[in-house]
Amino acid sequence: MKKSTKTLFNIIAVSIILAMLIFLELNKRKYSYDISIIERSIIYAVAAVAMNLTNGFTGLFSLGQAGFMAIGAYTVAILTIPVEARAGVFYVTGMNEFLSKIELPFIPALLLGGFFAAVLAGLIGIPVLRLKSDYLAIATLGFSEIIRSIIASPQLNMITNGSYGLKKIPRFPSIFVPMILCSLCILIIVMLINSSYGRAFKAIREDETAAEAMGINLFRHKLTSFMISSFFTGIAGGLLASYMGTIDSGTFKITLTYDILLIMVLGGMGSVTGSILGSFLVTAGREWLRFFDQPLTLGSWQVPLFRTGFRMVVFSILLMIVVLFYSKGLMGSKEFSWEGLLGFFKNLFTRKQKLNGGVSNGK
Amino acid sequence: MSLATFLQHCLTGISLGGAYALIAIGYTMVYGILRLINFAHGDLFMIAGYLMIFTLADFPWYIAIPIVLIGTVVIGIVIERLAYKPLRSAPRMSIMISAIGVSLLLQNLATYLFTALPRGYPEIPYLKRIYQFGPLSASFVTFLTPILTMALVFLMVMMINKTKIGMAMRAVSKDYETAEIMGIKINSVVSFTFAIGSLLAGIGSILYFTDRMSVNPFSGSLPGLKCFVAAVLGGIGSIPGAMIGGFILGIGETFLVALGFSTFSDAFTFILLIVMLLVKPTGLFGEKATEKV
Amino acid sequence: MENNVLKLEHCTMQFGGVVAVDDFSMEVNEHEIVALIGPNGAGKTTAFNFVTGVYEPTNGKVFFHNELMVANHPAGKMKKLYKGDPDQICEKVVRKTPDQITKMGIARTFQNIRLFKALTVFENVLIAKHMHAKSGLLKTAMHLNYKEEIKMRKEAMELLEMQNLAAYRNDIASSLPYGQQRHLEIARALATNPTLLLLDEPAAGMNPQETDELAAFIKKTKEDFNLTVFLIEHHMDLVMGISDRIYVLDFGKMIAHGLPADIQNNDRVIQAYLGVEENA
Amino acid sequence: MKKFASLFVLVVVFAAMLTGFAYAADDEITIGVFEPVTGENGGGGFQEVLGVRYANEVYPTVEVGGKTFNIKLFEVDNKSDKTEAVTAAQNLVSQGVKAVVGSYGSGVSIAAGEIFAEAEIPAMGASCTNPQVTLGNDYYFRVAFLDPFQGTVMANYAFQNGAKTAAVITQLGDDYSSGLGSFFVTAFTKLAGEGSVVSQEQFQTNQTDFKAILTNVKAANPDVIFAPSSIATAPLIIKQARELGITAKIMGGDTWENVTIIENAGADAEGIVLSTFFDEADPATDEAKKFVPGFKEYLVKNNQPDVIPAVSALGYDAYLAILTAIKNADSVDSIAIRDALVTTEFNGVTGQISFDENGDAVKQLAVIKTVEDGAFKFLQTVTVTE
Repeated sequence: MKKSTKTLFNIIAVSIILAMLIFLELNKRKYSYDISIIERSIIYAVAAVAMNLTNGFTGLFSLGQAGFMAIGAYTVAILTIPVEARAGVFYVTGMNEFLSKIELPFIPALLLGGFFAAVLAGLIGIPVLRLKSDYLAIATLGFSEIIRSIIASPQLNMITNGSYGLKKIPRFPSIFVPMILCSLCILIIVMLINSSYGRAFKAIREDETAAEAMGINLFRHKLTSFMISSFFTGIAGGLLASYMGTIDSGTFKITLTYDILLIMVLGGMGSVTGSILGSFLVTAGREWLRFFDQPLTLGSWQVPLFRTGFRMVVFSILLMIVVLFYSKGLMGSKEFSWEGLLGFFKNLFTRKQKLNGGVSNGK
Repeated sequence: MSLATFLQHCLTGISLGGAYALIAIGYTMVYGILRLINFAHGDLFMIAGYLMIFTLADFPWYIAIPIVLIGTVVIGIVIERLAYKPLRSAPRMSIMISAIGVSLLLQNLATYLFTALPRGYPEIPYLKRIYQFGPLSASFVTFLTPILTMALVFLMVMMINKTKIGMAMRAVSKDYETAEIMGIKINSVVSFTFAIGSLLAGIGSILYFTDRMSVNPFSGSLPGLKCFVAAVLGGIGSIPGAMIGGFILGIGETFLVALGFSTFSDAFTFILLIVMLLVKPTGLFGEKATEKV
Repeated sequence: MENNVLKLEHCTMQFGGVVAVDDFSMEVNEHEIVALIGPNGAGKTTAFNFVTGVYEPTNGKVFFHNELMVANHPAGKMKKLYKGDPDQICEKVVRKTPDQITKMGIARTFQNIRLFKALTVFENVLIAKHMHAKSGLLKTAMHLNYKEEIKMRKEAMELLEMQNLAAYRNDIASSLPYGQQRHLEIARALATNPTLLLLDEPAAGMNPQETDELAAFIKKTKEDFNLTVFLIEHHMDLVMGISDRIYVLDFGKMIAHGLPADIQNNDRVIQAYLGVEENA
Repeated sequence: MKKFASLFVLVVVFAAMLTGFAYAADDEITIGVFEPVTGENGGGGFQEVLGVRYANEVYPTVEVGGKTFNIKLFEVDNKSDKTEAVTAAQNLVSQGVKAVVGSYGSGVSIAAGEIFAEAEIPAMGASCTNPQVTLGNDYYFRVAFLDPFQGTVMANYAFQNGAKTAAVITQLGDDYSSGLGSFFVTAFTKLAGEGSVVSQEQFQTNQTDFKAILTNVKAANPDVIFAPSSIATAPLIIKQARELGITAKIMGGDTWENVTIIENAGADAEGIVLSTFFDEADPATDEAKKFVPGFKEYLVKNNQPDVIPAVSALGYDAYLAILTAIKNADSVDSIAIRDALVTTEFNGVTGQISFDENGDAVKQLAVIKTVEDGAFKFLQTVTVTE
């Protein structure tokens, strides 16, 4: 495909998306459900792309997403809740004197949240990343539980409001805010992946011993990858706080990590566009599959199985199917390209023909 | 803290530790052989709990217990066959993700079938009888758990060191490919490992839930994680290590709560893990493995 | 001071009570091809890995261009178990990780080829250039290091062309034929700009014709890049054909060293290899 | 196998396409039901939904401006999870619901509150008792009493029955449990003096072993134990306390009025005390007299035990409150309904209900119940006026 055609396609795609966003923004109320799904998808996409950086590109199995998101979310929440609303939020114990006067604009708070997440990642990474990466999985998983119980602890009531959670976090003024921020985050990660450092990460994923023999300092690069990933996970957490408006420690349970993991696996480990696609599919699919939870009657026949909880069963079966039979996910380690898309449709068409031919020949 | 309170805490800690130990053994064995953190192990333990609720409703306890144990073993093997075996040559991360998937599936399936509300765990006669020793009070199961655990660990160690299948298991855990070349049937060894692990999880489940009296779809996940940590503490691959790790966690956690730090009782587990990895990455009883280049 | 590139001094490796390498000393001079041979289990891979940084010797020193690179002495439990000469115990402890060793100018290949399988041929070589990059993380991530990036790409491309691998540059490494994978691995090692090249059984799995080609290739590469080469190998004809000097290990002990012709006629070597040299 | 897998995916996609095309006719108004039916509070949430569904069955229509509107319920599951709650609430907003009923559990209600307020849709909380739900939110109302009130009621009850010391056990990270616990502590300290709360313990979500906590409680030897907690944990605390030989009276909050607790705690549940909103044996209003037999029948029809949970009664009342407000407003506009709610007064199942300036039901009366012979039994009513 010619470069000019590609540019044209890109421009068309971007303008369609923009037009769609403007349309949604203008009809906010009617489409608030769709807007909220899009916002949530794109925030999860940042977390999934960040997870992909460690898990898909560097080959480290980290499961601390929920913990890092919690750090980012609480940083943003504590620093951006309007000062005048704080007395009402910290209604049980009041807020720490010093903190109660500090209010930051959204973006600096977000960056600070990412920064704290990265620092904590460093603290875990330094002891653990020298070892086999299996331990990273369990250490990060454990860490995110620790963070959750520390946030909820009564000792921190004056800072995190302990068990009572935080509310009145300023919400996004329009869909463009999360859209632009998330796109920026993903863009930065993509640029990193395509740089010399990104190649070093991939080398580590492919073969640690060989990478080391290429002069790549394993520990330093693993730590770099893990910390950058945690930084963006923290940012995703901060965005989530603003998206939700209220957070508490229960928001950041292990299931959140598993959600992100599912998105990454479904999209394909090692594919950024896969993660983004996966994020939209999972988030929207989750809502879309809600009907599984409602009793369904076709005509007069009451469909069995359809009742509360069935959706999550279907969901986990889908995950297992992807893992077992389509282990590469939707995109494998490939990225989206127009050629790929055209190829996909062509393939679909020719395969159908083949299939038809095959049936007649076979009989 | 008075002596009576102290002793009561000790009793609680040792009993909890015993149940942890039984689950930890399952982790350590599977990890030893497949290098897989079997995230679904804790959920298998939960499923065993539900199995008991339903079998004990229809059968007397002496029939129900074998049924539950056999059922747990069968489910364990089925999980291995369906979810792990097809991925044996896939990257390690895929198989761990598969394990997480199974864990999620079991939890959601349990929520769907039995609702999120906790179910009361039936009382097995004798186990729940309460004994009083002066100010101490505990049910029979509290005393039984650590003793049974130690007996089972002893049996397991004997089996691994003295029997043919035990030798095969050791061989597979040392070098997978070579063991295969030597004519060891990898599949049966792996299945056997899962069977043993599941059996212990089943026994652990009876002891644990009898003591705690209710099961919900998530009651396996956190104990599961903690037990993996116990296995790492003891040195992954080592069965006595897993037992010691289980006891350390159980007792440590109980005393942390006793001293008023319940907020950090879960954190304790994982801080212990990180400290251990810093000081002695191979765990208390683990052997150092060097990678062949 | 001697002008050697690599020098091992009194290196001993003990696993528990088993001595794998026993008081082994050797040196490799500038612009030489030196081979280390020995029957299976002789300890040659272990000795080789003292230089690559994969193993630390229980006792002994390794110098690179007269700079102390590795040094160790028995510690902990090993103090009691140590069976080597107590007079030769070295005092200092110097540890270098494999990546630091590579940065010093020692490149290596692996016995069982270890390419970055899922990456392209070009990427495989380009990765080796990463360690020389001077731009920081932020600059690199923002693609502000384009001058350096262009230079890295140019150098990698030149290397591929010299190795006749340019035609495969966009192929996935694992899709290359076996012989080409070996070439690629050597090319990748050369991309780190080494002065010393370590080859770990480079002819493993090759047929005689391929082996001959490899011998010529190694010689040519040595000249082209002004290298010193140290290899361990099984194939006698390769070793005899290209080596300037040969060291022979058996049961951890050095039993002979000298020119290929001398080694070929050394009785102890023939004994150790009994039956093996007939294949050669 | 792979074929089966693909088939499964196809079936899911196909099934998804088949459903979900429902359009509201213009003589229909939709009321959103915002409840958890899965997750931690799934059990209680479902009982509340049943109350709302039954109310809808009893009052399926409303007359506005001489025109009869069918009331359609649109149920969303907030999964007891705040993140899900945000999306679920947005779903209700874009469905164009005129008002919302729910939710069980204060956390999700707080999370959704901002969204309903932004969309100017009035929401009627049924059993969410945390003050933060309605505080500073003009669109959130509720028919339940509040935790400060409930905590005070229980403290009063304990004190009046001779308790001089108390222990409090709460769940970390749970605003209901922690909040109620702290209100109890404040109230009890006021009544029985400084230091009368001899032990305060916390436990983790999903914790199942309370023996360490309870050993501490036992050592402190309180007269009563107040342990507000979810249905999931309550039986565990009760049973383990009795196993450790603790004989003190164990008390809980409104969540405890659920037969699951009696089923799971068995004989140990005898004698526990809890506060609640409603007592089926003593219907307070005409509405209640009608409701009790009708709803029992409805429960049986839905394969539920025929004991009326208080949350179902509240769900019924919440629906009734919205219905009354629509009538009073004589409009189906959500802002008009909200304005009407401020002055709405009606006789619900749980008593006469009107709303104060925060939108909270004005209730001075709580029902105290105990468990006797495996069933909840009315003990007394406690009135607190501040």
